[in-house]
Order: sequence, then C-alpha cells, then structure tokens
Amino acid sequence: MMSQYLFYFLTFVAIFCALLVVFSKNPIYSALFLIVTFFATAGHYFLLNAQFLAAVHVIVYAGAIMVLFIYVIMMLNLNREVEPHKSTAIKIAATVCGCILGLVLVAALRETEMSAISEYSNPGIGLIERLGNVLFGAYMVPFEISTVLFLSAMVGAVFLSKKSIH
Amino acid sequence: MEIIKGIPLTSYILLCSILFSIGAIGVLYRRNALVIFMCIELMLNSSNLLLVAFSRYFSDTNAQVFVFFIMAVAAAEVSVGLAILMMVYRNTKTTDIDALNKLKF
Amino acid sequence: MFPILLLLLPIVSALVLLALPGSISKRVALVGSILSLVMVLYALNTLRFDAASANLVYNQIWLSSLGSNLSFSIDGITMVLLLLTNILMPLIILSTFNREIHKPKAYLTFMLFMQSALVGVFMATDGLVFYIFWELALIPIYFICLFWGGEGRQRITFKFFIYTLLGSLFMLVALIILYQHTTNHSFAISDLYAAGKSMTFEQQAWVFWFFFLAFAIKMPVFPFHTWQPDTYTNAPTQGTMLLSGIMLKMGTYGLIRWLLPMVPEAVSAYSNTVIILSIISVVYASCIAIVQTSFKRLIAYSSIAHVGLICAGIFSYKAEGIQGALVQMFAHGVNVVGLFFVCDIIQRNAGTDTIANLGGIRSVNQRFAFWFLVIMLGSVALPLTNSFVGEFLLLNGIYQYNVWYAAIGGLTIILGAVYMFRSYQAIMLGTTSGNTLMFASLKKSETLVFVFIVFIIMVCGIYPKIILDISALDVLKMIMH
Amino acid sequence: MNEIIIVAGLGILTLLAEIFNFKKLLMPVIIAGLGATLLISILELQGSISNSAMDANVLSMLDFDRFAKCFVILLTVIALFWVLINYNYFLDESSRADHLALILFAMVGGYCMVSYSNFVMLFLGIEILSIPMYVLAGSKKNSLRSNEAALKYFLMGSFATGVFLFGITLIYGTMGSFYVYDVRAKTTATEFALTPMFTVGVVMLISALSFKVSSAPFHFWAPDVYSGAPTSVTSFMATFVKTSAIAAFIRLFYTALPFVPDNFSRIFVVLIVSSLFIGNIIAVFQTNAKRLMAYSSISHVGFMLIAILFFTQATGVKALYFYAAAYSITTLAAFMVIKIVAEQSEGNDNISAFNGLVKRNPLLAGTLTIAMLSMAGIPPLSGFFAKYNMLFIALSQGYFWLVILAILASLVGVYYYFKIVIAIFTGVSVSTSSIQISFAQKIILIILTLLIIGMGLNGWVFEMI
Amino acid sequence: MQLTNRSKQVADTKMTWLERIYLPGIFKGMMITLSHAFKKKPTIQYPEQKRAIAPLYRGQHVLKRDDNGAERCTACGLCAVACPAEAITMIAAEREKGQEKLYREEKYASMYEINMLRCIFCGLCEEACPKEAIFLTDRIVPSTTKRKDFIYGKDKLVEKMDQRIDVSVRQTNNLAEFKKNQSFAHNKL
Amino acid sequence: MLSPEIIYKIILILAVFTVTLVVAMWSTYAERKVAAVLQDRLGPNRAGPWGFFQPVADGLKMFTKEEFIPGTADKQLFILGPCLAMLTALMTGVVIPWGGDLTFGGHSYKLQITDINIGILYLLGVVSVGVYGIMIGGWSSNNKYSLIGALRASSQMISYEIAMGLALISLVMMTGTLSLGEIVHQQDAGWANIVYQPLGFLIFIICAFAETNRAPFDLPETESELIGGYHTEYSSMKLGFFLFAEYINMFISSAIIASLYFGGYNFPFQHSLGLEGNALSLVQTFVFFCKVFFFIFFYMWVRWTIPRFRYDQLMNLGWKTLIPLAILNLFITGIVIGFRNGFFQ
Repeated sequence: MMSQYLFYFLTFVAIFCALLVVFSKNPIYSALFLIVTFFATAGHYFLLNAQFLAAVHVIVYAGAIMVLFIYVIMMLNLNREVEPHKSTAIKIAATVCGCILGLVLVAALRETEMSAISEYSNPGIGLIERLGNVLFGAYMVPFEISTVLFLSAMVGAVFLSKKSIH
Repeated sequence: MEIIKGIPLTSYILLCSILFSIGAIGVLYRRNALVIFMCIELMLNSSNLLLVAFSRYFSDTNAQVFVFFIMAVAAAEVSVGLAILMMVYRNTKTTDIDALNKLKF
Repeated sequence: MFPILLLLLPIVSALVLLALPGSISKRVALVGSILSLVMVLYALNTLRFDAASANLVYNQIWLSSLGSNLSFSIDGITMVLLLLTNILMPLIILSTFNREIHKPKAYLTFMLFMQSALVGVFMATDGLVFYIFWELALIPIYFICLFWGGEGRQRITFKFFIYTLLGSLFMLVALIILYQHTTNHSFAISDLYAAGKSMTFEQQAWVFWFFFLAFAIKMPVFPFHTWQPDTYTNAPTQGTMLLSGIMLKMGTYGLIRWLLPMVPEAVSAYSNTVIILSIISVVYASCIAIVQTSFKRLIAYSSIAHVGLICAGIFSYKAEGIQGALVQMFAHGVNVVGLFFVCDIIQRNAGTDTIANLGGIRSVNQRFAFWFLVIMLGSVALPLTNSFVGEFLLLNGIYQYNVWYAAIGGLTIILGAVYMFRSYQAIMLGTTSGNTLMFASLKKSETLVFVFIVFIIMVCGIYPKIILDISALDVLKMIMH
Repeated sequence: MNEIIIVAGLGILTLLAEIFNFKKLLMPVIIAGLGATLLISILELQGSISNSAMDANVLSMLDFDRFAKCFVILLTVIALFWVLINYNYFLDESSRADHLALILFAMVGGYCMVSYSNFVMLFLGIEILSIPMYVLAGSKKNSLRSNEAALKYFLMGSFATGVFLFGITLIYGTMGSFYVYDVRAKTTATEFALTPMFTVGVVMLISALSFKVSSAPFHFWAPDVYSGAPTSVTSFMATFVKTSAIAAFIRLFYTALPFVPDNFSRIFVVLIVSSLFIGNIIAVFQTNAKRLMAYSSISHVGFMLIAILFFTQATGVKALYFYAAAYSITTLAAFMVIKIVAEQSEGNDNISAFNGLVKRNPLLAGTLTIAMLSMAGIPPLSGFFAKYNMLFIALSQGYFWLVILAILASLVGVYYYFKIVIAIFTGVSVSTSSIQISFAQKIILIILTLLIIGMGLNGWVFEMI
Repeated sequence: MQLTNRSKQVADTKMTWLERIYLPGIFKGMMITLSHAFKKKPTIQYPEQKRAIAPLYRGQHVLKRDDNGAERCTACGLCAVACPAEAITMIAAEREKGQEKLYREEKYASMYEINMLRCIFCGLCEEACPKEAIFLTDRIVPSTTKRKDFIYGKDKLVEKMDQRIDVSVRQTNNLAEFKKNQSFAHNKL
Repeated sequence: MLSPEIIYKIILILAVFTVTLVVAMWSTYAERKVAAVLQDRLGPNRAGPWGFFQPVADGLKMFTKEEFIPGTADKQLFILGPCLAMLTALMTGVVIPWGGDLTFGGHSYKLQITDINIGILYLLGVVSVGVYGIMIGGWSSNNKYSLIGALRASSQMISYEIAMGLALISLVMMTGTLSLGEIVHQQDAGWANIVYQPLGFLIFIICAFAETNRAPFDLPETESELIGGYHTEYSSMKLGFFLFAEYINMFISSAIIASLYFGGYNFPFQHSLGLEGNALSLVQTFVFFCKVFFFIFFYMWVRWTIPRFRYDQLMNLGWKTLIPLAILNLFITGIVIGFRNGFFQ
C-alpha cells in the first residue's frame, strides 16, 4: 500500500519536474529540476529493490553529471537573458512533435501484457553481490572495454579544454 | 518493498515513455545547447528506469548491469559534451544552437 | 588468341606511345593501329577457312561469384565491325597528321584506348564484360570531347555522357534481370539467350525496352537523339569520327547481337513500334538536315537518318535487312569519316563550316572537290558505291516487313540526295567567298586518307560480296535460330 | 579479440609517448602495430592462429565469426591507409598524440561494432567510436566551423544514443535478453508474434542506427560535420566510422533480428530511397568539396542499405562488404587529394580549388578522377561492381522500381562527380604553381588508384566474407 | 650587513624525497602548534586585569582648571590648528563680569568639542597649548554604541574640581623647558 | 501502528539529530577555544564558565541579526542554498553506528539508525550531493566572489571525491562489505582498519578535509581572497546554516573516520573489562565520542597549523598525487587480498 503511494508520488514528482526542466526559462532551474527528477528516479530504483543502482545513480547523475552541468552554467554565467526569444511557431511545432511521439509511445505500449513475467522469486537481484558477480563474470569484456571509453573521453575532454599552443 | 504486487509493469512503461517524450520535446523545444543536453540525459534516464523495472519484473540481473554501463557512458559523454560546449562558448560567447550557422549549404 | 591480342594491341601501343617522346607519337599510333588492322585481317583469314578455330575464342574464368567470365569470340557479324573499327582507326589517326593538336600524346592514347574498348564491345560474349566495355568506351571519348572540344564543351559532353550512361544503366538492369533467369547463374551470352527465351512476355518486354533504350541512345534514334548533333559539332574532328564512324555502330551491333535473339517474343511484339520510330527518325533527321546551315551539323543529322534506316532494317528481322544493316554500318562508318574529314579540311582552311559562307572551293582546289564528290556520292547511295548495297538491302528487308515503311524509308535516298547535293553545290561550286579564297592544297597525309576512303567506297560498291560473305553465314544462323 | 587488445594497447602507448617523450618513434610504431593487427586478423581469418581467450563469457559479448573477422580486416586496412595518408598531419600537429590515441580508441569501438554478440557491446562500441569522433570533429579549436561541427555532431549523436537505448530497452522488454542469439531464437520461434512494444523498439533501433550511418532522413548532421571537421577527420568519419556503423547495422539483422528486414521492409525502402535522392540531389548544388562528399556518402549509404533487404543470403553481406570496401578506399583516395589540394590553396576546399588540377599535378588529378568515376559507378572501377551488386540484390528481391529509382539517383550522382572532373580538367586555376607531393604520398596515391581499379576486376574481396 | 644572527640563510636546493612528501614537515608543524597549547597564556583579562601602561601614555584629554577652579583655556584655537586629525572645534566667548572665578582669562571657550573618533592621540594639542590647559591623560576613552557619544564636550573634558586629574607626569621640568623654547607662531607676532 | 521498533527509531533519530546539532554547536566553541589554546590565548571565557555558553550567545546573535537578501540575488535559490547545505549535512548521520547494541526488555536495539547494505555508497552519494548547497548559494548571490567560491567548491569537491572513493574502495575490498555496521563490527575482533590501510586512511582524511572545506582546503571561503567565498552575501540565520553545516560535516566526517579506520565504538580490551550488555554499549558509545572528538580536535589542530593551499596546488594534489596514490593503494590491496585468497598459488 505504502509503496503504491510512494510510486505515485515519485511518478508525479518525476514527470512534473521533467516538464519543468523543459519549460524553465533559466538553465539553472532546468538543471535543478533535473536533479529532482533524478532523485525521483533514484526513489523508483529503491522501490524496485535496486539499491545499488539507486546509490550509483545519485552519485553519478546527481553527484557528478549535474554538478558538472551547474558548474558549466555558472562558469558561462548563463542567465535568463541569454536565451533568445524563439518564434512561437517553432515552439508549437516542437511541442506538437514531441507530444505526438509521446502519444504514439503511450498508445503502442499501453496494452503491453507481460506474458513472461517470472515469479517474484529473486528479491536479491539488486544487491551488490549479485551485480558484482554478473559484472565481473559475464560482463567482464564490456567492463574492460569501457575503460577504453573512459580513456578516450578523458583524453578528449582534456584535449578540448587545453589551450592550444600557437 | 512489494512494489511488484501493487503496480503493474505497464505503469512503469508508461512513466518511462512519458519521460522519454518529455526529453524529446525538450530537445526540439529548447535552443540552449546545455538544456538540450540535459533533456538528452532525461531520455537516457528514462530508459535506465525502464530497464530497472524490467529487471525487477523479470528477476534478471543483466538489465541492471546494462544500466550500470549506461551510467558510465553517460558520464563519459557528459564530460566530452561539456568540453565541447565550453569550447564553443569560448569562441562564440553563446550556447544558443541557432547562433551556429556557419555551416549552411 | 585473336580477341585478347586485338584488345591488348592498342593498349600496348598506347603504352609505348606514352613512353616515347611526343614528336613521334602520331607515327607510333599509326603503326600500332596498322598492326591491329593486320591482326584483324589475319583473323578474317582464319575465320574464312576455319570458322571454328579456337583462336577466335577467348575464355578466361573471371568473376566466378558473379557468374561472369572474360569471354570473347569472333564470328562473321563481329568481324564486319572489327574490320570497320580497325580500318577506320589508321585513317582517323592519319587524319591527325599535319594538325596542331594540343597534347597529342594524351589525345592518341585516349583514341587507342577507345579502340580497345570498342573492339571489346564487339567481341564480348559475356553480358557483364559487354557492359563493362560498353561503358569503358565512353570514358576516352568523354575526355577527348572534354579536352579537345569546342566552346561550351563541358555542358555538351556532359549531356552526351549522361544520356549514354542513362541508357547503359538500364541495360545493366536488363542484364541483371536476364542473369537472374539463367539456370546456372551465368552471364554467358548463350545462357542469357536461353534465359531470355524462358521469360514471360512481360519480363521480356522490360528487358527489351531497357536494352533498346541503351542502344537507341547510342545510335541515336528519335527521340533520344538530342545529344548527338551538339556533341558531333562540338567534339574535335577525330572524336566526331570515332563517335559517328564506330561508336554509333555499338548501338546497331547491340541490336543485332544482344537484343534480337535475346527476347524474341518482345521483339516480335515491339518491332513495329521500333521500326516506326526509326522511320520517323529517318524522315525527321533528313528534313532537319536540309535546313541546316552548318555543314558539320548537316552531317550529324544525316547520320541520324542513316542509322534510323539501319535500325529499321535490323528490326525487319530478315536476313536481307540484317545483312544490309551490317553492310550499311560498314559503309556509313567509312563515308561519315570521310565526310567529317572533308568538313574538317573545310573548317581548317575556310575557318567556318557555315554553308552560306562557303562556295567556289572547287575552283581553288580541284582535287579536294573530287574526293568530296566521291564521298558524297557514296553517302547518297549512288549505285556502285558502298552505301547503295547497304540501303538497297535494308529497304529490301523493310519492304518484306511492310511496304509502306519501305516507301517512307526510301525517302531517305531522295532527301539525302537533296541535302547532300545542295550543300555540295553551295560549298564547292559557285563563286569563291572571302573564306574560301585561300583554300590550301591537300597535304600528302590528307590525300592518303581520301585515297583509302574512296578506295573502300568503290571496292565495296562494286564488289560488296567481300563484306556480305563475312557475315552471311552467321546472320542466317541467327535468323534461323 | 587480439585486434582489440593490440589497438587499445597502441592507444595507451600513444598516450605514454606524450609523457615519456618518444614521439619520434610513435608513428612507425603505430604503423607497425596496425600492420601487425592486419596480419593477425588475416591469419585468424585463415584459421592459422586461433582467437585468444574465447571463453563463454567473451563469446556472449563479442563473437568473432567470419563476418566480424572480415570487417575487422577491412577496418584495419582503412585505418592503416588513413594513418599513412595523414602521416604529415600527425607530424605537424602539436597534440598529435591525443589525436592518434583518440583514433586508435575509436578503432576499438569500430571493432566492437562489427563483432558484437550482445547489445551491451553494440552500445559500448557505438559510444567508444562516437566519443572520440565528437572530439576530433572539433579538433580545430579556434575554428568556428569545427566547433559547430563538433557541437552538432555531439548533440544529435547523443540524441540518437537516447533513442537507441530506448529501442534496446523495449526489445529487452519483449525478449528478456541482450544476447543477440537469444533474441534471434525467440524471434524466429514459431509462436513469436509482433507486439507493439517490440515494433516500437525495432523502429527506434533502426532510426538510431540510421542516424549513425547518416542515412536520410537522419542525415542532417552529416554535411555540417563533414565540412566543418578537419579534412583528415572527415575522411576517417566517411570511411571507418561509416563502415563500422553500416556493419553494425547489418549485423543486427544478421544475428539478432533476421526477420525484421522482411517485416519492416517499407521502412528500409523509405530510408534507401530518401538517402539516394536527398544525397544525390542536394549534392548537385554543393560548391564545397567536403560537403559534396558528405552528400555523396549519404547516397552511398542508400545503396549500401539495399543489402539489408537481402542479407539472408550470403550475397547480401558479400555485396555490402564489397561496397563498403570499394567505397572506403575510393573515399580515402578522394579525401587524400582534397586534403592535399586544400592545403595548397590556403584551406580552400571548394570545388573551384580543383580547377585545372591536371596541370598542377597530374597524379592527383588522375587519382581524383578515378575516384570520382568509381563513385559514379563507371565500369570497370570498383564502384561499378559495388553498385552492380546492390542493384542485383534489389532486382532479385523484386524491387524493380527501387532499382529504377537507384539508377535515376546515381545518374544525378554522375552529374556532380563530373562537376569535379570537369573542374579538374577544364577549369582555370587561380594558382598555376604545381603541387609538390612527397614520394611516399605518390606511392600511396598509386596504390589507392590501383586498388580502386583492381578491386572490382578481381573477385577476392567479394568472396572474402 | 648582518647585524643580528636571527635571519636564516635560505638555500634554494632541490628538495629531498622526504621533504617533498611534506608529511614529516606537517608532523613537525603540528607538534609545534601542539606544544603551544601547553605554554603559558599571555592573555590579560582586561576589565579585571589591566596592563601596566607607559608613564607618558596618551589617553583621554582633560581641560585643566587652575588651582582656583578657573578654566585655563582661553579659546585661542592653537590646539585646533595643531590637530592633524581636525578633531577639535571650539567657540570662543568674552568673559562677563562676575565670571572671573570661572575663567582665568578674559576670553574663554563657550563650546569645546573633541571628536574621539577622529582623534589620533598624538598629543600635538597638548604641545601647542600656550596656557597649559589641555593635557592627555592615561584614561581610556570608553566605547559606546553611538557615534555622537564620541563627541566629547566640555562636560566630559573639563576636570571636575572634586576629581582633579593628576597631570604632573606631563608637567616635568623638562617639558616646561621644552615648551619654553618652542618657537610658537604666536610668540613671533 | 507504532511498534516499539518504530518508536525506538524515532527516538534514536531525534537523539542523533540533537547530538549532532549540539556537537556542531559546541564545535564552534571548541574551534575558538582550540585556536586560542594553540595560539597561546585563552579563547572565549565570558559567557558562562570558561565561556561555555558562548555558542548559545552566538546563536542568539545569528537569530537576531538583520535578515538580508541582496536585490540582484535569485530569491528562491538564495534561500534554498543554505537549506540544502544543512539538509545534506544532517543526512549523513543516519548510517553511522554510534555504539553497540542496547537491550531493553529482551529486545535488542542497535545504536544505528539504519544499517543499509550500501552504507558507504550512501555516504558517497550524500557527500556528492552536498556541494549543491554551496553551489546554489554562491551562484544565486549574484556576486563574483560568491560565484568564484562556488566554482572552487564544486571543482574541489568533485576532484577529491574521486580519490576518496578510490580510498574507500580499497577498504571495501578488504572488508568485503559496504555496510558501516558490518565494517565496525569486523574491527571488534581484530585490529582497527588503520593498521591495514594506512595509506588509504591518509588519503581519506585528506579528502575529508577537502570535502568539508576545512583548512588547508578552505579555498571556497577564503577571507583574504574572496571575502567570504560563497557566503559573502549571507547574513544572520542563513549564514548560520552554512557555518553550522560545515561543523556538522566536520563532526560526521570525524565519526566516519573513526568508524571506518579506528574501530568505531570498539576499543582495545573492551571484552576484558568485565562489562556486559548495556553498560558495555554505553562505554563504547563514550569511547566512540572520544574518538570523534579527537578527530574534531584534529581538524582544528590542522587548521591552525597548516597554511592554505594555492588553487593550483590543491588541484595538483588532488589529481596528480592523491588519485595515483589511491590507485596504487587499490592495487596493493588487491594483490594482498589475492595472496591471502591464494590466487597466486
């Protein structure tokens, strides 16, 4: 019972804040609402018994990614005035397009019947031990390969931020 | 938490679809590259949530590991993306994507 | 043996030419082309006495995955065209003598490559190989026109290129369709014949029209001719000669070898349409030729008229028609080269080819007037010239198909006579104008070209059997098949 | 797997070179390393040496089947050529180690994309390939055009990633597995029926991958990015990245969703036709060579996608492989010339820069002409055979009108390829000074030209896969 | 020129490994600060304890009266002129009949203010005073919370007769001698 | 509805909350006192005996000062900043085990609000969120000093979080659990973790200094450079919140250091004292607080000893020294664990 209310509460927060992300004029408000959305998502993860992911989600998204975002916004000092006025036609078109996408998705997925739901047999799948075993077992290769991804991202970010010597 | 008994999976699918669409709307609606980027993060986030929901309902760990990778990739992408943004800002003093019109055919 | 030699000889001579200094390149090219001619004559000899000789066939496994082999063979029909190509090539090269040509090395190299490609087209007995050579022939002539052409050449050559490429791409589709109907996935011509016959009528119709489009553009037949006069006018003389003398025959040869036996049902169904188109093109081109002011353009339109008749003759699907077509192809090749050479000399000496601005050349240069006269007579199919034999046989063939078509097609002789004589009159006779006053006498090499051309015109006119005999057997075989 | 390890190792070595200052040795080492990679992959293909560490865990992620091995060879060849062509670029650049490392890391991504057997690896592969590309597109940091290219590429690329992920999620939602052969087993089972969720997932996947291969109508980024990025990077994007992406695309259907092309053929046809026409028609109006190449690449993608309609028979994959090889080699040659010419004319890469190139350097002119003719599909160059195969496939599947449209489109293509050819031969060049190129460059140009001419005439590339 | 040996010669040598990791240095520093925790605290608890002040300490001013209780100040204004901080203002007035007890001279300051916020306690007013009327004392100006409270008028400055302020330390012979020899501007007139 | 369990939890939460606040409050007093002592001074000694009620006076002063929001500031965020700082500071105490078990009426109660199985991740998460308060506060002030302070704070915290996380991973590898309760419990039997992880401890404590913005890492609020850094524009209660949050952070991080590396509430020979049950627990709690107070003292001690870093030195230390060291530590730990588990035989 409790968890259902929680679900609806978190869902409401997530969607409401997601909307505000899009429609806030000031980028920093967008970022802050996005953080709230992320927290709501983390709450959902908790509800879904994925504690590890919830914590990682907070650390990575709220703790690192969004900090970077806000950092950049501050550094660039993006205020309300920066965003120029866009023609309403484009805005309406964008909204309509997005809404159509949403409608299509919702309409297509509304009727989804999950035929092959296995029994609520394994509450421990979100536990770190399980995840660790899978990650370093079956997913060893992607784990190793993702180091290349990080290296390249790191080199790339450093390269782009470096002052070019001329 | 017995979420699985009270809430059907469909609810999660719909929630994620809506979040995804909001992200997409944001990408189309906003002109500020930073906000567009945030909306993209929102989209990634919605698929993350859906994957976790699936994982819970299927009792399958794989999806959660996938989410883990998505987070890793998102972090990497953000670092590069913000570096690009800063670079652009240094040269143009704006993050408005409409200001970028040097390349038109 | 012969096929591969004939293919490689021009390329080898082109490479030799590239290696040697530019001053002697024309002579090297001439020697190379004469060597090819000798080779063809040798092959002709072989064909005469041993038609089944292995030397006339070349087969090499190539792209087995695509079902295509490098296979060439020489039979009578091919031989006529090989002969034409290899006789004309020395003449065309000879016609460059005493001409100032920018970068002669490259020019001649392109021409020799062209020769190789043309020979390949005529000899190929594999669909893909045929197609490749067909396209390959386009490249050198494109560059010849692009580099050495006249004003506005970019646009005109490009139009020409696009036209022909469009046609050939459709031909490619036709070939692929045929290939997919072969039982053993092969591009060999015999397999394609079999495949073509096995197809339904509708499929045959598609293949027919795709092939026809390619050939019709190449020839060209009304309404696909719009590229032709511009290109002929614009191209350098040798390019025009190549285009009209040899390349145009690729289309007619294609009809005989690749279209008629390939899809018999469609051919019988649509030959009427095609013949009507051809006849239209004959009359239309002749009429336009009459009103031309430029001599070169006039020849270009006359070429359309002649080819129209050839096309109609081929589609009559009678031995006479096809034989006539072959003879006429040969004859037209020689004549038109002669005419363009004449035109070139006039243009060089008088600085213009506008008929109205010329006149009285005969009084300045009598020898030239004579050569021109003979060639013109050959072109209007006077008896005892080569064209007469061809046109006669063609009209005979068409007559057997439909009297009225023959009657209308016969107009070409009258109309041809009209525009030819009128232009001769205007150019050569009458009083000299400022342009023609200083008409130079012919150089030795020019005379040599005229002598050869006139010799061929006369020989074939008087004794056409030498041409007819080469292909008679194979044409009959084809008709009977 | 060996290749991935070697190339990733080379990347790290490059980074170390910056620290320990043995930059001089770097390029030879990289070239030798790539050569070794090529050798190893060829030996693996022949079965002379076995692929290392192929236990079940690896196989469930990366499956180096014949398809993968062949594409790895192709990618390695492309990369090797690319490095050779851009040898000078790396000698001049101040941060060359970064560039090289990024390229090498991107190669790892490419290898993953052609060999994945799990959606995780596909996703990681795409990202590992994309992220260095985002950076490299913006590697001319002071150039607004380069910046803009990077930002556009990045934003649209991440958007596509988002769509891609949602697609994968939905497919996972119906299939319950990320392992492609599991998905295949489920989708090919008799009781399988299309659910809305699955359909949406597949459509999203297709759209995202279409974006990555820059097929219309998801092509918007390509012209901007191609023309904005430095020429060397553009050539890498147009060859290596495109080949990897298209290989990943077809591998998806080859392994996981074999039934999709039949059931979703309309989508593919729309993709193909729009790519062919948008690519070719807009290219006609271009004056910038790199932009023109971008549109041309879009049209080539249209051709390549034809293979997907017919991949179930070996011919489809073969045709794609050949097309990718021919296209990549040709594009490399073209970009090499564009780069050299643009450098000689103060970075001007408009078509007018090629005016009268034949007088300034006949070898460059010849190579570019051959490349353009090959792209236009003139026999007997490799481009012709590539297109031939594709038309062949389409016809055999009965897409008669598709073939007609393809032919019309490629005729339009001839127009703009010849625009360059005409400029080369008849244009009046602004500068009459001849363009000097080094001996090594000459050799590379000649090799590339010979490859363009010879690849189609010899069936082994086609037969390799 | 080295006068003392307190200064340390700095050697710019390369740091050793041990120095470069800083930890021993930090530890040493920590020990030093810690050792100070056990040292005697020099703090003076001010209101209760007072620090011994110098004999010539200059604190709050006083306007002296003479032994008869008459104000010495004649409102000549020299102190105000001498004041570098311009803290002194005054208004002069004529002595009326019957006020001889109050004012020593015929002229007196009807208003005399020192702004203690401006005053820098330099003592120049004292030096300038020809009448030995103003002195600085060892008293401390108490703090208040309002600005105007720092403007000391005569009510605060003039000494009360019942609380005479001893300024004898300032009236030494030496000082008197010094003052006598001072060439004041008014002496020259 | 309200089971004894829940009532107990509520009481515990309130207790922890109160203790945290009280400790933080008197930390301000302690700070001044320690500073004074280390500088040969007496420190506050007027309010109450030895100035013991000084914090109360300070608090009253904070409350009564004028509430001021700059006109150009972003009102909502200006208020949100200190609230967030306070919130995140208070959230951390949830997972810290304050002592052993208490037994009332047969029930055993843990002196830990919740022992979640991802305690350390929770800590990292909360710490990583903690920067928002400062960032938002600094940005919304619309003051360049504040902005610079906020930027410094965020980059500093992000940089040092990595090294901190890596140091913690070594610890987690060694203990094999992410639960703080479990980690502390493991130290009951054996040595404190500091013995096994000296390098890790060193890195962690340095990072803890940086994360709490304490000297010598107090660049976000340097008075001499940035006036007051991110809280330049703040006054009265909102300033109080910021300062308070800092002291709470200090207290909590001391508690974490004590728990992770110094055996938490365990102390040597605790089982030989003959104490049992609740008595032992209470002694343990006392010991724990002693440890915590030592670290709080240590914080202050360092503050008044080591001068502030320059900004580039700070970044160099973080990225070029601590992270490689943490990775080295990770590597060594991995090898040692491998040896212990017989991987290399």
